Amino acid sequence: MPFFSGEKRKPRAGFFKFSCCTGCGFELAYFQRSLEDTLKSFDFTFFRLAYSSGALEGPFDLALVEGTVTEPHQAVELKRIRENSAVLYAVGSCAIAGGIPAIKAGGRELEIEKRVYQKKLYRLTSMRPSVLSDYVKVDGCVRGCPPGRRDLEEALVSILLHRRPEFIEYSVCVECKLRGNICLLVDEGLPCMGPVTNAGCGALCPACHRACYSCFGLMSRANIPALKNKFRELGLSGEEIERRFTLFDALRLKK
Amino acid sequence: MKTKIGYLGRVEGEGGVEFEIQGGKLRRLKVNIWEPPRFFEGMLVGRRFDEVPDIVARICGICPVSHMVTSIRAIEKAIGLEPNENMLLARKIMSYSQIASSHLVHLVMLALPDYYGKSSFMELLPGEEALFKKFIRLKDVFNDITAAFGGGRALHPVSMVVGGFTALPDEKRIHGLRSGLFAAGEDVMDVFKTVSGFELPDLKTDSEFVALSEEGEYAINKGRISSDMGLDGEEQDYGSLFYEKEVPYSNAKKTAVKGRGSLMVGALSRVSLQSDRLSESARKLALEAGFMPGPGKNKNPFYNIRAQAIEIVHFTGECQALLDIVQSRTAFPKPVPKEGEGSALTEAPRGLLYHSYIIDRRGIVRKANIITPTAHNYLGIEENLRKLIENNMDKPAKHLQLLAEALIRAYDPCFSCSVH
Amino acid sequence: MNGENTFQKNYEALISRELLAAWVEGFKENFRLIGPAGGKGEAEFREVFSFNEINLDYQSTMLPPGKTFLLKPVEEILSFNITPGGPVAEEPPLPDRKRILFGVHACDTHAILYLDKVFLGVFPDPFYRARRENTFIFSLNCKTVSGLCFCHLVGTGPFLKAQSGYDVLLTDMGSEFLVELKSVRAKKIFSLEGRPPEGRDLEKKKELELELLKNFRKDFKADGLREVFLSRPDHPVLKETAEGRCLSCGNCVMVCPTCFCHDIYDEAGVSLARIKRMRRWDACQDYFFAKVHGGNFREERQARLRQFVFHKLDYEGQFGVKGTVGCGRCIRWCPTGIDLTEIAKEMMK
Amino acid sequence: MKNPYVPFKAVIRGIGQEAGDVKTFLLEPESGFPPGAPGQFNMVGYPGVGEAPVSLSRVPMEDSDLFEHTIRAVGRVTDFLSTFREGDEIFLRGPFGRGWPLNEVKGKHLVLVSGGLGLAPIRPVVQIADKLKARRITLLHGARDPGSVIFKTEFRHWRKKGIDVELTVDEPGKGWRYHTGIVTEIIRRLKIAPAEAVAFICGPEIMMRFAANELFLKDVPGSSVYVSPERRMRCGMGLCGHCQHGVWFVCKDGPVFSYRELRGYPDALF
Ligand SMILES: Cc1cc2nc3c(=O)[nH]c(=O)nc-3n(C[C@H](O)[C@H](O)[C@H](O)COP(=O)(O)OP(=O)(O)OC[C@H]3O[C@@H](n4cnc5c(N)ncnc54)[C@H](O)[C@@H]3O)c2cc1C
Ligand code: SF4
Ligand code: SF4
Ligand code: SF4
Repeated sequence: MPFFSGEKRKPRAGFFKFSCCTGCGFELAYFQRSLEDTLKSFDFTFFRLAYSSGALEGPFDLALVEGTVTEPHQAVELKRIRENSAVLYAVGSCAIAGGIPAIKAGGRELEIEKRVYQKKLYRLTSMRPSVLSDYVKVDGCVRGCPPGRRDLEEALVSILLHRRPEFIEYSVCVECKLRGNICLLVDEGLPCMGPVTNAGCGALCPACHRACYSCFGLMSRANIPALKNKFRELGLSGEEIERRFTLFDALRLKK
Repeated sequence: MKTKIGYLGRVEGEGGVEFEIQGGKLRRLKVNIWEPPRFFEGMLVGRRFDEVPDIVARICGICPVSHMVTSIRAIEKAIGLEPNENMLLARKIMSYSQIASSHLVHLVMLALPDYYGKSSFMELLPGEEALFKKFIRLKDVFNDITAAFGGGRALHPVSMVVGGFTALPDEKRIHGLRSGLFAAGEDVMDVFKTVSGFELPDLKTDSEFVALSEEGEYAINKGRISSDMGLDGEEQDYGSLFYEKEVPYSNAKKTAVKGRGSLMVGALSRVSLQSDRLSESARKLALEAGFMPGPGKNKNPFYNIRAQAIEIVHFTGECQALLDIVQSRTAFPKPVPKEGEGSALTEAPRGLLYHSYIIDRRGIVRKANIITPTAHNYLGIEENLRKLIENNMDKPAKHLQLLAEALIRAYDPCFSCSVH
Repeated sequence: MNGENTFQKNYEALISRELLAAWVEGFKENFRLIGPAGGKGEAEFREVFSFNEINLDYQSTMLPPGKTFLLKPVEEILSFNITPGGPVAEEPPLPDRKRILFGVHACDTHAILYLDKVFLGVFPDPFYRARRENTFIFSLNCKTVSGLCFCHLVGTGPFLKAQSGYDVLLTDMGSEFLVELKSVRAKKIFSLEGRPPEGRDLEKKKELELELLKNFRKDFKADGLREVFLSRPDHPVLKETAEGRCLSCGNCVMVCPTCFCHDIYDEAGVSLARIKRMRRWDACQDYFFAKVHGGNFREERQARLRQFVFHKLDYEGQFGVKGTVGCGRCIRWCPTGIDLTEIAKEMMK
Repeated sequence: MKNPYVPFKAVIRGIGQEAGDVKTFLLEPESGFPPGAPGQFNMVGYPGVGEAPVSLSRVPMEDSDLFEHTIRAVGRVTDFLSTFREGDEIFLRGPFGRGWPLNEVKGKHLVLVSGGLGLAPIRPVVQIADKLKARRITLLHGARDPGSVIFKTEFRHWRKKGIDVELTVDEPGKGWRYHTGIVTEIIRRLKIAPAEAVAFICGPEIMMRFAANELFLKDVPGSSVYVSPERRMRCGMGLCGHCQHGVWFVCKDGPVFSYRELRGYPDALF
């Protein structure tokens, strides 16, 4: 059905947060450019950042979920959200790949926790960080930390238009070249993660003379060993290389 | 009567409040912050010093700049690196524009609906369409500034690193930002007028107002510790002036002034303690809005939102002045790892933020400690909430609940930060 | 012979650098000037506002001039206004700024001739065509070669041999520049003053080229690849290079001056007021490039790398010329230094 | 110069549910839309969604300029179109490509082999069968199961036209009266005089390969066997490069190729 023919009701959307910085929520509710259109085109029946009321139970035409799952109750809630949502997109590196909260999974976790809470760990119920797709079917990934503007818009538009989304799935290098940045990896030997990182940011870092640190996460089917080799040739130690690949993707690599 | 707000909406992060009134007495009161911990201080151990700003930015989605600047300064102290003047100017622009932006979110999106009796600012439409439009325009103006200096995005900026900035916007861009800011002047005043028009509930707090203070400047990115009760110290004295303790019902820790008690940090404390260093127009507005200079004044936490509105005016002017003098060139000292220890204090939008690191000779973090504004305010929030409820015991339950929520929001708490 | 043609016009002349500068500056009034600029790092083609900005000694640029300025990296090709009656197509205006693309090396000039075959063929692309028609190409014979250049092996350089398809050819002869007007339109609108070249000047030009030819490092047999390629499409060198080194990052094909592949996609803002149909350079090294419902024709990384190597070095049947012009960019800008000529050599062994 | 990316509109005049997720749309284009030939395709789509190549499953005839597209919902564009109703408008550009070599069939034994949705581009050939002057026409069609056979109601009519129709499915259900198994087995049993045969094959790539092989075993030359491969396409005009197969642009040099033209290039099953 053509989408302009007059919707009877606005799509109902829910925004949910697990363990994270709430940045994705802020990107949606504050930083993005088409905020006004977004808020007017959707009926956010659950969005704690913008509404103090709201029905957690749904039903939702669109559920956007940010954050890493680090506590058992979150997994339960996630499943409930899934059951009540027609479409569920994971938003941000935390929800998709583990992101920064998953760094913990790279070390000895209890030790890490003890560094923070010296006394008895009163309420602590934390578990190994995990991603949404470990528990439920995810219909799409809005990558980035914070999520990329283009993909975030794609997520929203896909609901308004009733069509499948097409999220960006190529390397940061492609965007980097579209911008005409001189390649830092080739020209200056900086350990840029661009070749294995999913695009969507617009190659921000190389454009400001900084090696990509992979905040959009690894792209699917990236040739990780090949870039590690390259970094070794540049003189990086094994530890330094490992750190680069575990900043936002500790889960994927620690299997 | 038992009141439980399991999940407080329109605040950053996850927390709730519970209280129980029995026989005209407040029996129990808890602000429980159940935002799940991510163990940042634990995760940072083993990472290299130059990764720290990017990691700590992710503590919070609304004040990443503050965490970055604070960690950068602490690390620069640890490795003995002096950034150049232009880098410091650019850093100020980042902080100032972010504070203005964060205040704007809080005032319009989070706090304002309380004063209209609504659950969301979206429900204010269509009546307040004009205000909404102004909000949209203003947020873009401030975010553009943070984004331009931050390498393309305001949220988790990329160009700000230990030592300085990997790139700064060119003259043309800076010029564009300046004109954007200039055009926003009127909108800023209108937001101020709207906010200062709210009738605020009565409450007198005993919390000590703590803020940084610096000769000749409205201190944000660095300064001495000062308070309205005479506290005075350097950054490195932080540990001897405050203490932190864990609470059984919450993932956040509570901080207090040693030997005294609760403290309040944030816009209200800053405006109260540094009123004479506000820009002229902001100072005038502050006086008009009822802010009195001097210790022991302005001690109503609800005033915090007015103070935020004043700060938006102040930082609009400050950003303009800085954009006039900041330069586009980027040469900055490249950091080299060195063994050392460093701590830094800055004023985040929500108040005093403390980062401290021990770094080994290879540049690896051995110990990290982060204490956030909301942790500083936590004890005071509970104390004042208790007071507020006791003062209004006669009010209907619904009203009491709304009042309680409004007070918590007035502090502009950030639970993600507080737990981290 | 009638009266006006008895006056011989100068179509070739030797002029000093100063005169060349003045000559080019003179065009600024009517043309946007785009040339290789910047020097300490990598030169890049961009709009310049004075002749002084142009770096006549540049070796290569990361992005090729033709592809960047004739087929823009990202471009709107159509838009739709959403009206109550449905979407209504609206054509974006065709570019009509007159431009000079100055200092295009021989290989890059050949690359433009290649793009012409793609975009001005059976289905001409209106945007490419408009830009092409409004762009005067001033080619520049190379002064230096890099270790990665192999134009000499594929007949595209280092001195430009093509006789048409561009407007002006410049050769740095040391103290002077040899300027040759090559197109009818150039002869019509540009006037040249200066010393007409004599026999010994043309002799010198030849010598310069011969001198330059000595500096090439690359050698592989560009002919006869066809049989090898088609008989051993699964040669181990492809698999080893793909798995061991290729990042599928797409840098090689993005910087390639003849890679013309692009994606077409729709951009719709949340307001749904207007939909823009866009195109942007695409990379066949990307996993999804050849994916269809039934499967992916280049599922393996090796297949994607092979497509790149074969398309550049073989597949002449497509447009009658090789897909490569020997500029060496894909080698230079591949993060792991994958070299298609080395792959070809290995396969020929 | 006219912008070739500007699509035409066409109104849906009828929708037939073929099987499961396959629908046939009867379309009336706005004036000026060129008629297509069997084997050609249009870029079909909708603004904001995109375009996808879809074969003509019926071509305009003298008496009407209506044509048909038979579409399986498998992705972004096709899913979207599958929700359209009669009276809705769709957008299309075309027709593109080189269709079936109809002038080569005169006096020959035309063997049409199709698998699944591959019958869609074959159907217009059947539609104009009487004009082809072929000596004989055989249509072999294979599908997964009886439920997924498309154009079910038309086979009877085709037989009446004198076409030999053989149907086969992989998984027969109750009441299936035709063959069981893959199409190649029927080809094996078919009587063919190799010099007189011309074959048009369309279906999944692996099926096309096996079917062609079977014909080669019967000594039909590669130059008489035509296939229509599927590739990703964005423009339909040989510009976007997505459909390249060896030296060919499937969109403009094809989609119909003789087997001989395709043989040898990697990245295909040929
Ligand atoms: C000449 C020709 C004629 C054709 N004729 C017909 C016809 O008559 N009828 C018909 O139904 N079809 C026909 N097709 C096939 C049809 O064009 C494709 O099925 C169509 O392109 C699908 O487009 P789409 O946008 O709906 O799907 P797309 O969204 O493009 O998806 C296609 C497939 O690729 C997968 N995919 C795409 N992108 C991604 C990604 N990023 N990640 C994971 N998976 C991905 C999808 O899951 C799906 O399986 C023809 C094709 C050609 C070349
Ligand atoms: S700078 Fe980084 S992202 Fe850009 S092309 Fe080079 S490797 Fe890729
Ligand atoms: S370049 Fe890399 S690190 Fe920088 S914003 Fe993009 S994905 Fe993130
Ligand atoms: S640039 Fe190199 S690594 Fe990247 S896709 Fe091309 S050949 Fe592979």
